[in-house]
Amino acid sequence: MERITIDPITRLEGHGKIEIFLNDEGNVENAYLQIPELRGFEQFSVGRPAEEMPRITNRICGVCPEAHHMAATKALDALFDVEPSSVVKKLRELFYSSFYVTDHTVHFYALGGPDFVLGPDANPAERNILGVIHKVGVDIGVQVIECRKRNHEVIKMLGGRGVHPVAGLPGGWSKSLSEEERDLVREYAEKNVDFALFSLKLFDDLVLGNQAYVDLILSDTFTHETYYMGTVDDKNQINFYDGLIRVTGPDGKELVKYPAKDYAQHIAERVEPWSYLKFPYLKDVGWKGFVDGPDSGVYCATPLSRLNAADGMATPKAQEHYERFYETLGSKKIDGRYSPVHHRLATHWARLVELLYAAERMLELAQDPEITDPNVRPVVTNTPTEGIGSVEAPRGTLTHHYKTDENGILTDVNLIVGTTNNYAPIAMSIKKAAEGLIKNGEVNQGLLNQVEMAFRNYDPCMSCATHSLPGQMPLEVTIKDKDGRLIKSISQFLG
Amino acid sequence: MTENGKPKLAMYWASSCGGCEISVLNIHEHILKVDEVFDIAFFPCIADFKVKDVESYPDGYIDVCLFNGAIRNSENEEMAHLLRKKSKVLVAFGSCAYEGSIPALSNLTTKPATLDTVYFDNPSIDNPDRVLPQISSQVPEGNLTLPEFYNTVKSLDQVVDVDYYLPGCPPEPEQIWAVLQVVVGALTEGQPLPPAGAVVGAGTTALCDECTREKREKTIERFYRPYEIQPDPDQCLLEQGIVCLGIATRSGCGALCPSVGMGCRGCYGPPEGVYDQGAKMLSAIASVLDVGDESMEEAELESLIQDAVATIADPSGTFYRFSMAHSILRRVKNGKGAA
Amino acid sequence: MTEKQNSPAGQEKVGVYICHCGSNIAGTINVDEVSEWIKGNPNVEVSRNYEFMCSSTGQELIENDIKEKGLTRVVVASCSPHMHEKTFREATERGGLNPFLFEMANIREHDSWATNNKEAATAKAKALVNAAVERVVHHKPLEKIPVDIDPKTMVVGGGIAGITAALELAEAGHHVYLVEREGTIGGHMAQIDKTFPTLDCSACILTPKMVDVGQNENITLLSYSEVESVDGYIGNFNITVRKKARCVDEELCTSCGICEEKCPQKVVDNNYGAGLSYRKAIYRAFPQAVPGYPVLDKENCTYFQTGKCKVCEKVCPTNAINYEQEDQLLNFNVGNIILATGYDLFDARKIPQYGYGRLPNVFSSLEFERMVNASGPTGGHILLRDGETEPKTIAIVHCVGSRDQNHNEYCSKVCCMYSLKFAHLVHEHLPEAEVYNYYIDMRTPGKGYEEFYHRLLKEGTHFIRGRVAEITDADRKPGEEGKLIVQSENTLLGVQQRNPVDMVILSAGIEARHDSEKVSKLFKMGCDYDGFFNERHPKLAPVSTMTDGIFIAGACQGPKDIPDTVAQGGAAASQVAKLISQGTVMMEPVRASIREDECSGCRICNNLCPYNAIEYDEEKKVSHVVTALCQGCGTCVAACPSGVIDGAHFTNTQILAELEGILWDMPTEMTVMEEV
Amino acid sequence: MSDQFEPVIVGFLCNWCSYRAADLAGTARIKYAPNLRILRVMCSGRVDPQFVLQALLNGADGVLIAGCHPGECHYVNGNIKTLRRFTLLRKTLEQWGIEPERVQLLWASASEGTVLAAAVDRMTEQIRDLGPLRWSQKVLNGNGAAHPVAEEA
Repeated sequence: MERITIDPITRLEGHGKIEIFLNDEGNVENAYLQIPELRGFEQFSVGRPAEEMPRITNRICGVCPEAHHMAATKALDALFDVEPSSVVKKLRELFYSSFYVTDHTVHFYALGGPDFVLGPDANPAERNILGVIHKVGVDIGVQVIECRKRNHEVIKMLGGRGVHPVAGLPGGWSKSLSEEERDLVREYAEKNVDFALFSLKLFDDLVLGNQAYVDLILSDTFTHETYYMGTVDDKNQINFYDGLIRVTGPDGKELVKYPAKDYAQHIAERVEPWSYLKFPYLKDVGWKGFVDGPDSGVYCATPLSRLNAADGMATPKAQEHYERFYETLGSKKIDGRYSPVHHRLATHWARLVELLYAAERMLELAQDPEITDPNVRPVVTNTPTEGIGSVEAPRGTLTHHYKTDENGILTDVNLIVGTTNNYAPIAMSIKKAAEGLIKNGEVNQGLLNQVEMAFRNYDPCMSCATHSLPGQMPLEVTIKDKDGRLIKSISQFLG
Repeated sequence: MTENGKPKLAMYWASSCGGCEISVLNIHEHILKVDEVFDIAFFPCIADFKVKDVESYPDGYIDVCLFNGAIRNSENEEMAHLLRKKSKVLVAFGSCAYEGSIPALSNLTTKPATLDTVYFDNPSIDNPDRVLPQISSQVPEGNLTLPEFYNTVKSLDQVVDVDYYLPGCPPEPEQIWAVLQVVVGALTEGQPLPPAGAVVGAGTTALCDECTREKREKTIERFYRPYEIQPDPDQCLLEQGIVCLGIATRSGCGALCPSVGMGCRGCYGPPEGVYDQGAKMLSAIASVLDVGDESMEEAELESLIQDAVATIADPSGTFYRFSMAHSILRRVKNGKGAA
Repeated sequence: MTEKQNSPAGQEKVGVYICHCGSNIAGTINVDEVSEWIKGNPNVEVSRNYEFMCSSTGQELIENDIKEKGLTRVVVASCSPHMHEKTFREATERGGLNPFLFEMANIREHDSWATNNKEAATAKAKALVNAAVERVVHHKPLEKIPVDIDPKTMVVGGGIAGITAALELAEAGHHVYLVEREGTIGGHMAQIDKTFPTLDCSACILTPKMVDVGQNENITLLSYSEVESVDGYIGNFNITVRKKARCVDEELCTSCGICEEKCPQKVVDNNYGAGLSYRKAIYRAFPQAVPGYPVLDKENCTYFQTGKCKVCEKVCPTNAINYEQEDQLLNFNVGNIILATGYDLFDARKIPQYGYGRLPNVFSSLEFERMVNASGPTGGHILLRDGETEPKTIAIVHCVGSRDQNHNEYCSKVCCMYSLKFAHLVHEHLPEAEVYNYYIDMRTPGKGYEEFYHRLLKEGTHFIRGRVAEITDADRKPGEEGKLIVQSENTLLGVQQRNPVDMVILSAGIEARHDSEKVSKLFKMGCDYDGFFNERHPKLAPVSTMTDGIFIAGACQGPKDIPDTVAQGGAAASQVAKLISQGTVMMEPVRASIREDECSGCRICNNLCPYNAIEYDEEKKVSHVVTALCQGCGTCVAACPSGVIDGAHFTNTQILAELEGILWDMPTEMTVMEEV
Repeated sequence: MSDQFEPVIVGFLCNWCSYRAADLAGTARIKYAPNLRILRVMCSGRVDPQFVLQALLNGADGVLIAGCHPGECHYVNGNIKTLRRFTLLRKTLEQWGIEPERVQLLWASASEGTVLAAAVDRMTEQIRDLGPLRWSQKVLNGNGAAHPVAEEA
């Protein structure tokens, strides 16, 4: 049997590796996405004081440390059984919204953007953020950099540090917001809203204006009918910071809606000998392997998933774009809800809708009169026992689960991180893309673009999942014959 | 130097979180300058290169390699050796490469304990056949391999020689930019580099030097967990009983954590004169523990001190939060650290 | 820190000298093997072994090698540095090297004398010698630190020891502050009637000296005073003394004694009078008290208790009485301190079976002293508690509270002699009376002491060898009615005896002052388990302490009789006089110092120093060490979290090099094996 | 010497009490285990915890810190600081799985040669029962040691 190794840089590179096996006809027999790294946070966090977890687990991922910091902080609220005051909640969500703006921006322009801005067939060497800048103009590049800059300034102001924030406390937050700071944050939030609208316009012009791209988005190669997960508020609208976890089916019907503390009743993780990363699936449906459809417990937790799992957006402008998103992609309203969009490449668009929501939400909070209340650090005296906290990380629902002794020293820690949710779907998308393109052993340059796009729309954060950088994997495909002799080698940069 | 006269820059992550790369991006507009001055020779996070390319380079082809991430598995170690061979200047970039950082908390436990917890004991696990990831495993279609997960996390200088250390988890962007400017100056205008083995992009004194909080004589009767107390906004946190590693941590970040009311956790590593950050921290705060005096009965004295020490939760995980791999003993004798 | 500490080969030229100490070392350690082996150390230039390194020829070996072979460092492996470090440092210096470029390996006390296992001893010697070599390579030349000596001295305690020391110094022309807790100086000796073995009158030899003290202008006598605080160090102590209010203006008082005479309030005199006599509420312990001013005892003064009386004020011809007088705090500097705080007498009540306090006719030795004293309560007559009956039979019990597992294990040294003195005094006052001395061993070391014992044997004292088990008034046999029965074993006859007597005298032992531990802390020096102050060396430095500039004399150091006490008072005085005449002392340069440019100003070290030698500079925001105050313990060095405090001669590098060297045989290279 | 395991114990003894106690033990010809190797420090308060860890890394099977009894410290209370540090160090070493018998604190005054000798004998036996520590070989066994890239990698 022939095999194709899609190996990030080579076997030595640490962070993700694809193996495609061809049958004797030279068609795809099977494909594996291997995650070759483990760091063991769930074990070495045991014995540590629980309150340190926001400052320990953010090191799981330097790309979205804010998400881990926040999930850990919420787990501490539950662990110590303290309800944060409303100002604390608002302060945290303000911080978190700012983070969302910068994170989604980076993905769209640096990671996802190149596919569309430069086109799937562009020269791989050009296919990076610098390429984008050259194409759309330096001023836009500067805007992107400015956007990151101002939001990281807010993150540092409220979280203490630009990367790996420290301010989270059980029931509280160590840093309050002064009036001067609020004025700055408000100004930045307004810029963010403008920037989000600008980005959506850019997507309109570059992608929706291009029939070839639209066809690509709607093509079967990039379609999977799975379950979708997302966090929603009491109106079933998307919320990143807090709410109930809602799962909807391929048909759009709600499967279940549960509080984070019940996660273990609904999620289970499988182990495969060929990967260090675990495969979560929906217990309520069951594991049927790497397949989609209503009978398979495989689910997806991405911007697209959140839109599909929700009834709408909590801010006006975002809601407009939400509706336009479904209308444009031909979704129908069934009893008041849009039927789900299954086209994976639409995730990029969904991400921009979320970008707008995050910016609007940030502005709302920055204008909140209560936001500058200095009382944000309560003294906590409760005896800790067990606590579960979750947030919507940009790359999926993130859950932290702690148990401690009476001194608050951790005895058990379980973490289900964003990208892990999507491990199975990503593997499936890769396989499908490969099947679509590899016929009778014929492999062409297009394969890599397709696989790459199938892969990247998830914005898979292997930092979160396995601790490498998000999806930015130079791919190399080597095709060997039965005797392992090299037939063909193609490579290009992924992301 | 290369044909176009631009110095070759490489940046690589081993067992890391990517925060170092993000911090590099956080030099914001300067990143364009970096792109202008350097020729990227290897930078998985922003450009397309393969280890094959690196292997094909002549030794010392790369002028500066910023290596971040700890040595967690066999792959990390092999990459470290390759990049050492190919680089003129190898920089241990960030706390992980310098001293193990958070991943090295793993040295307080063991490989078997880790595998058990991750793959067998978690509440959400579904692993009836007790499957564990294997270095080599058979699937119907063929054989799949994985790198070896080590029992002990190592710092970069424990597997190869390191020219410079750039501390911080992650290093602060201003410090990164300052160091890059020095490197550029050295490579382009032949300005002198710091002495080999130096810690760059940081101060030499302890963090208190940068901390604006008011410091008095230290007498501490007991310690408080950060949620047990509302600290005075202007006074030294340690004096208020909040464990702050600033006294035993190298300056350079600008005392960010204390400025938002949280004790320093020591991510910049020990100051110039100290090797084992944890031991020094331990020695210092135990010394100023203001309980017991020479007039007491030995038994009474001991129990009083016991009680006060008991208010320090998890000394190993706190004093060695970032420096475990680079501490004198490097790891625990067995898994007790996690118990 | 984990780097190899030993410096590169040949960087220093070290001479290593292994001492045989006769067979003390060579008998157990293979010195040839060790000196041969150490040649393998890259820094060793010369390695010899010699029979007695401390001999002049041994020292010449070192001097010559330094001169001829150009040694830069010296290591001697022999006895404890406490024995000969000074010797060899001087030899090193004579050779032309800084004396601190020397290191000593203790292979005698710590090795050859501690084991019979020759192989192990030799291996250990190698480790210790190698450690010394690795260490000495990192030694730095150091200069001793000169400190000026303030010629004034404080003597604490106005007993015979303190009086002697004070007078010796004062007569040599040096100023002395003599601090006495009681209203008068004199101490225990003033309570004694006669002194053994010469039987001369205690008062007759003591009071002239007391008067001298009172009159010597070089002596500032601070009676009824106690030391509050002691700061500083040798040559420069700062003292604070509390002068308690005696309610008498010393400027006006003429010591006429009328107030005492007219005072209506009688008080049992438990102190000087041993509870047998009375004093007044305003009183002098005894007529010859120095100073002569009385002390008003507020607890017993009618005016202070009831608000009425004021008799003393009325009768005082010079209006010296001042009820409002308050304690004064006096502050002064001295260069040296002599502690002569004396002893407490063992309280015989602690041994209930002897019945003291319960059986009226059981007397303490102090009570008896007062009784036989002509100026005492009975005018020198020996009477039973009823105050009229003369005892016909008297038992004197030695070793009360001494040589006793349950109380003090040590021998109080003076009890045998004063018990003999008592026996003699009984014979003198009551020729008819029978005297029985119960002793365990008769201890009479001292000039004329044994002769005195023989004299008592001739005087017909009955000596019974055996510890008294019990003293009871429960008669069992005829002849015991109304008597005190002394129950004991006669170990010479091997029989139990019941001996009915009229009077029993308990010869109580000597104990450290009840507050000696507090005092030793106040003066930052040690005291032993029994509470007696620790001398620097039991033989060679009996009146010095571990703290430079503080000396001890008399019974505060351990039980002593008067001649020894006086001798120590003189010895302490001459130690101080020596320092005063030197003018300056050179102090060990083992001191801490802070590299201020690297100090973060965290202030961890600030209050670690018991000598307050570390100061914080508010301007520079850094700390620094006041060298003269630093005693070199190194506690701050170990504590400094920035590692910017250096401990001279005990630097991290030196200690870690020594550590590396002492573990030379431990494999440290790591096995290169893949872990699984 | 017999084949039984002979522990190597490093002793940090204070100059004024414990070092003299060891001198006295020798002068009094008290025989005790030759397994203790003594370093002199002026005060037990000089013992930096780094020294203890370094001794263990360098191969010692145990470390003894000895000083004056509380209240008898030549430097008033240096030994109190030692006790505070030791208490915290022991708690830390426990987390590292290092048996408490391996690192001990002893009070021995200058007159307690017997106490010191007995303590050394006791500690030697305790560690003999625990077996060798020999950290770099037995615990680190290759971790942190640089070694060449495996060829086939």
